[in-house]
Amino acid sequence: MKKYLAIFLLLIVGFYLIQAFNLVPFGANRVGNIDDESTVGAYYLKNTVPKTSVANVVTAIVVNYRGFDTLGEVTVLFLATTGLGSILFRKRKHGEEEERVLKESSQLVKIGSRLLFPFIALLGIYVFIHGHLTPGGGFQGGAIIATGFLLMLVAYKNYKLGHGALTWIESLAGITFAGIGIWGLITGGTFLENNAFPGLGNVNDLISGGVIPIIYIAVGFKVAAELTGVLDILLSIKPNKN
Amino acid sequence: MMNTYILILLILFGGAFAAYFLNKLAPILSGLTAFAATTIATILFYTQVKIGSQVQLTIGGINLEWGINAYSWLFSFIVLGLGTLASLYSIQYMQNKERQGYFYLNFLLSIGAMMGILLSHDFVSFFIFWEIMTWSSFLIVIYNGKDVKKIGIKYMIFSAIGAYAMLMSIVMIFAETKSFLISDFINLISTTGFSNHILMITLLLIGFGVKAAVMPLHVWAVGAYSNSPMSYTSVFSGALSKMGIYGFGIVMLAAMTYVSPTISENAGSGYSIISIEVIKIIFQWLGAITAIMGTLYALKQTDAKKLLAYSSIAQLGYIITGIAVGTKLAVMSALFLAVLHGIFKGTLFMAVGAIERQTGTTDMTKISGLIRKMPWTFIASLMSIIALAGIPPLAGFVPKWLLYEGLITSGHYFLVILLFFSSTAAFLYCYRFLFGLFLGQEEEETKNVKEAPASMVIPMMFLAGLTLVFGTYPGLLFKPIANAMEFVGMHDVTWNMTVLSNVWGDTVSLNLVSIAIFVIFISAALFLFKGMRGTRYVTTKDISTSGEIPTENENLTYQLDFFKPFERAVAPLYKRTMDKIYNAIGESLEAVFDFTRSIYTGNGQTYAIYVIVFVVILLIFKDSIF
Amino acid sequence: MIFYVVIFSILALLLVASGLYAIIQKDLLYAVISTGVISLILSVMFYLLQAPDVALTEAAIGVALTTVIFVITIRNTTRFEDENDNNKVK
Amino acid sequence: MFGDYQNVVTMSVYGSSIALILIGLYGVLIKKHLMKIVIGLSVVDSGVNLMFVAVGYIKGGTAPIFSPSVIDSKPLMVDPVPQALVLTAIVIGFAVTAVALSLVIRLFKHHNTARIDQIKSLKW
Amino acid sequence: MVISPVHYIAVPLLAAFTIPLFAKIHKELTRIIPGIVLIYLTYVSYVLMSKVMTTGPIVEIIAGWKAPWGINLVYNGFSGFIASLMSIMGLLIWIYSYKFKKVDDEPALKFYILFLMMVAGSIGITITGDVFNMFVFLEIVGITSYSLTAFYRGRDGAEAAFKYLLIGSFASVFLLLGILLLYTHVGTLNMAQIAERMHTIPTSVKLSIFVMFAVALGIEAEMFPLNGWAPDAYSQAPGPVGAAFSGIVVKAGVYALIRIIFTLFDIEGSLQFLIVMGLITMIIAEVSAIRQTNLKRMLAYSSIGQMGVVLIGFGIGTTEAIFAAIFLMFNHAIIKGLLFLSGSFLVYNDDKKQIASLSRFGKKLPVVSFLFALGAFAIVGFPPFAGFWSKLYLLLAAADKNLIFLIAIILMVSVVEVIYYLRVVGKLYFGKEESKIEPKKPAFNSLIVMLILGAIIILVGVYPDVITGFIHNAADTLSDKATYISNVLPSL
Repeated sequence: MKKYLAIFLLLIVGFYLIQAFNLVPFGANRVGNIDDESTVGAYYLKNTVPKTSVANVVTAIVVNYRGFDTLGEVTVLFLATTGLGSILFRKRKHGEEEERVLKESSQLVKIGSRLLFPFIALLGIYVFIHGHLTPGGGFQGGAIIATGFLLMLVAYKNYKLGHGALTWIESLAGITFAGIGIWGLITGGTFLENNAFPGLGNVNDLISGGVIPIIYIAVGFKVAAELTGVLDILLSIKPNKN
Repeated sequence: MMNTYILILLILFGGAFAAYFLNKLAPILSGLTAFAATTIATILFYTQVKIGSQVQLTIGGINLEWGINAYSWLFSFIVLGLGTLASLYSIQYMQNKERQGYFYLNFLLSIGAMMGILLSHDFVSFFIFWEIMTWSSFLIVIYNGKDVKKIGIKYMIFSAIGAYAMLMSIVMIFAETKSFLISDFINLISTTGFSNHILMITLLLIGFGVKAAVMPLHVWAVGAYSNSPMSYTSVFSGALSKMGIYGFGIVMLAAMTYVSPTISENAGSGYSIISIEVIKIIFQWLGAITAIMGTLYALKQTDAKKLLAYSSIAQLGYIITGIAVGTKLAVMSALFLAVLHGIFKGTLFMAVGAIERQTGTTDMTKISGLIRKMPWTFIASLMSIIALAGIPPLAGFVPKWLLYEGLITSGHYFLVILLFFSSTAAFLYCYRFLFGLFLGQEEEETKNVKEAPASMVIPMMFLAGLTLVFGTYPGLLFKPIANAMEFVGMHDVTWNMTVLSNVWGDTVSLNLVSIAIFVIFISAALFLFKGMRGTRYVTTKDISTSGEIPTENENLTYQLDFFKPFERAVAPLYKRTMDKIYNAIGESLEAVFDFTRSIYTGNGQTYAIYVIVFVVILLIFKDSIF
Repeated sequence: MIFYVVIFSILALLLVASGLYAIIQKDLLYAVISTGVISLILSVMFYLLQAPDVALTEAAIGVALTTVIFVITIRNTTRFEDENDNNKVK
Repeated sequence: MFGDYQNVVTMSVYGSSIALILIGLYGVLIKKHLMKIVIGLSVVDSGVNLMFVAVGYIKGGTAPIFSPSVIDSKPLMVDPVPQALVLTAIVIGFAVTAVALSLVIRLFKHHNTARIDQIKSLKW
Repeated sequence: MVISPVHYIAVPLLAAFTIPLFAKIHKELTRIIPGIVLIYLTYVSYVLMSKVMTTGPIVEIIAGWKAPWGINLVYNGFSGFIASLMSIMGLLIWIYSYKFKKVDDEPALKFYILFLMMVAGSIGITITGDVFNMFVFLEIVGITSYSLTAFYRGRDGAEAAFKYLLIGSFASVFLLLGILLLYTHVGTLNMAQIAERMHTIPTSVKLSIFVMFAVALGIEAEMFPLNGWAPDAYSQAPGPVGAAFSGIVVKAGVYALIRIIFTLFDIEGSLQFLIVMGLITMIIAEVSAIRQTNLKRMLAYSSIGQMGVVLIGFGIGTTEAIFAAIFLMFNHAIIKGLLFLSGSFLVYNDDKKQIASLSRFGKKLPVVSFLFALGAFAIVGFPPFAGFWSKLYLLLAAADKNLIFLIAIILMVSVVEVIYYLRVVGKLYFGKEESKIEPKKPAFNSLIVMLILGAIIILVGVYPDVITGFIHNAADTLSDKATYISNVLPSL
């Protein structure tokens, strides 16, 4: 009964969603003439290269135009890790070692993971260093690095994550991001203003775009650290023994 | 002038907090503080304040006006007089009781709030003080901690209903006049007619009616009166309920009498069926019914406190009827009774309080024969009871005479019959009160009872003396009453210092009456005291039963089932229907309310379905909703 | 460009199918893997819709990490939606 | 770009994203198991993300990246804003999912069941 | 460095990121730093509010991009007032909870970070001028709220948090869809520009978008059929968090809803919609509270009911009504804050938080009981306490629009409110038998906070003019849409 009611309700919702999106034809050009700057999309497409020297417009938006959102988003991840820590916290008995309750992996997996890990990490770093030039960036790179750590965590039963190092990375990355923002304020500009370097460099150079790559690298480290932290917390839970 | 008003309120409110904190040092200090505060306030008020002075204030963008006029001046007698005497009385009464700081805090707060009500010329400060008065009295009602739910919460519910009705009316008035001044409201009524504003007036009357314990809104009163400490009940019943009368008077008298005759009462309004006459008639009858019911219930009580509480309700009924009738004589009698009721009911509650303090109970079946133990209390009670019953020479006679005359001259014969019936019945409980407590045989338990301390007796005797004074020289009160009536628009009220007259030319010279009765009384007393020398005192245990041992079922005391035959006659009236109706309404409402919260099933998914249902409803009806 | 049309239709069908599977399947492990499949298809679609950044993100976060934390949770709770099935396994 | 098949593509992109949203909501509303509810939420999120990207797509547009090969030709590009927004949304969705799962674990440890209709100690 | 609205966000964020490092130096720093930040935010509020009152609204752009190209923060009379209120409440609640947990416990470190970010996120919702940015802040508040609700392990916090998360996810889904639809039609995310271009959207789509926004933000504002999560979350969260929910988080939700309705959309019926929804919310919530045996749950229902009244006030729509509604928001933050803070001491040692268990606590905890009674008197609107004035102004505004029926219902519901609050007060002082539960004596810092709140209640009650100037300014700002647009987009 409840099932059919739900289906009925959802069909109505679906009908109205379709009705609403029916007026938004797929593939139509809603950005408008780029030179008009009538929409923000047009403005970004027109001005990103001349004004920020960043080739990847999405990166420019994420890190610079809407950098405030990204700061908030990084904070959400940070808070999720923190919240996870408090939700799943349990008092360790005195002298109890921190351990993940996983089955021991085979030697093959272990060696494979160890071999793979540096490459994964390198890939991640590459992705976020080139975030302003090619697709990808801090989130993607950070997530990739986190997968590398995941591999290690799963393969090695007692893989020690340097908690201190994790905290340091996490905090320093966060401080870098927020600090660059505040630097903009201190130098008389606005929060997160791209004015730390005298020039923005040439488009498509590795060193270009002012602080944008730096922020994205910070975001990358931060995301990697947070995601690894989440995985670590979740993997350290003791499963039920019933 | 401004300073005086604020000073008076500051003394009372500040005294309240001082009393609260001084209690920590020594309980007696808070009592003394209360007495000092009320005394100073009274002296200040009567020496510094002149009728007609006003001050303007602005708080929160609202213009307030405080002032005193002849009408509120009249009511200030009860508030300040009774307040001062009751605080003096409290010092000893409250001795050794717990939480004195709490008591005096609220005691002074309510006195201050009542003064505030009298000072207010605008509805906002009126309402503020009204609410302060309400919650401070509520806090005293629950002071004992007995029956908080049944009595305290009931009182608060009714008060809240009344207060919010009043608040609703106030905002409606403001929407119409753009002013909070009471005078502007009266102007509005007088320029546009009464019946166009029937809703706001009804709401105001409900608000005042609750405090004045008018018939369907009276159910809180008995519990609240009898549950608070007696030293406060004297103020509660004597003065606080008069605030209801005060407001009632403003609406009924000022609004009615100012209506200019040129306005057609039925002009252009949807409410035209209900005219001013209908409201008047409704309240006349409500008042009369309140009087009868109050009296009948009073008869049945075995607890002196409850008896007095019901009697208070009955007396308030007289007052309401008098005001609602609205002729000069009726109004005069009502205002006279309002002041007088404060005096004698204050005394009686104090007397009961004294008995309670000395014997530990107020149950009339348990104590009797206190006349020898507590003679002063007896005398005060006797005088007040005589006043209450309306027998000359004490003051109670005056308003009764005036009221009957007012009713007869304005043609309300049936009301006269009703009220006459009720005041006759009132004799019964008056007698019972006196007899049950003071006369009759002495009980073993009350052997060691002593008279109350002087600080309790003095206020009682003072008030009892006032009934005699006003009974002999009613003109002392007629003067301010006439001024007050002048203020509310009833001009040319004639009065005489000592003579009551009626339209048929009969006159009663109260001087002569009282002198005559006084002489008779004194000689009778002398005779009794002389004659009593030779009598033998019997105790309740000293019974001769012709050899038969009485069973428990046999009624050996007068106090129990005293008026059984009479009760049987009026039994149908005793069913407490109002109370039952309210309880039923309250319970069923609560059950419905309780059912409502089962919406929150505790299942998160159900909440999610609510969200989707809400979305669907909004989406489907979006064109008609928005 | 019939090629794209066919690809899109197939991807859409797969998407809906794996969505339904994820909801209907009683074995939570399969359901979770099915959500991983959704993310995978999604990331292909994103790529086809000229959103390589989003595609990368979805691939890294949606396919890998989300699925993993789901699996970890299953390890810590129950594997089957029905309580009875859980007992059977044990 | 798609010629006569425009409708088919529209249907498959919009249709599948709305279908995902509805399927996910169905799971959230009907399935009793907490895990299933969280799975449903993540399916809904996927649908919304797809919708974002689909709406930003422009026929014949390229990815909004001015790589050296296209920087001078200034080709038509798809709207970059929804893509940027969806990046944020994906990460936030992950964070919420992680918190939800941790709550599921705790609820399971506390009640020893993961059925939402049996976890209602708070009601009325 | 000139103090500007972005400090509200930047400083707490920076602090939150650094706290884990400072924790390595000394554990105590984890709770001191949030306090310092909150003190600083209060100072920022003071500076900025005095600026706003003299020179008018402050619009700050972020990252050097002018609106509508970048994100901007709008600090005007209304948002500034709410943000200041939030920062002050945040500071007070932080002082209150200073000794909340021993810092040696690991979650205690997280508590203060989460709390700080909850306050910062709520302020962010209030001052942002961009719809998507609002979504991000809403998620910050959401995540912190879920975690804080589930903070205690002994209670059913996880259950409450899960329900909250479930409904909160609905909110984010609908908000995202709404933002997306809005963006496709107007091509911008800046609130002022959206408002300006709103008339270009076809009506039926506009309504659909509005429905999505209204539902999403209605969930945060605890509108009736959307508020199932609220009583659970309030009652299971730690005491100070409950106070923060009613004093800070809900305010952010209501603010967002109001900002959307008043500034973004120009739909005629939306105000009536607010009145009706507010009315239903109020009635259902207050009525549900009457036989509640759990003190915190009762307070939660009362809180929802008050939010309903706030919505009614905004729905009436005149400047006077908006003034009354904002006043009510202020009063509610302070009074309900006091009630939650004192109430959580009263039921501290009762796991089930039963009202019955605080029988005769008036003797054991005199000051706390007194403050609770004061709060109860104030919230039901007894003069001379703060709650009276907002109620009076609201009724006056309603009467001005001739909404007699509405006034009658509000007052009838107030009677219900009187009943259940006074029951508790009666229980507190005159319960039948003394409760066997030993109360927890309040710590000095908690006591100070409650006393400050009590003093504010009395001060505002006796002399409301201390606050009405700000509120008048706020009400004027909200009702003036054109000025908002021209402040943000001066060139247009």
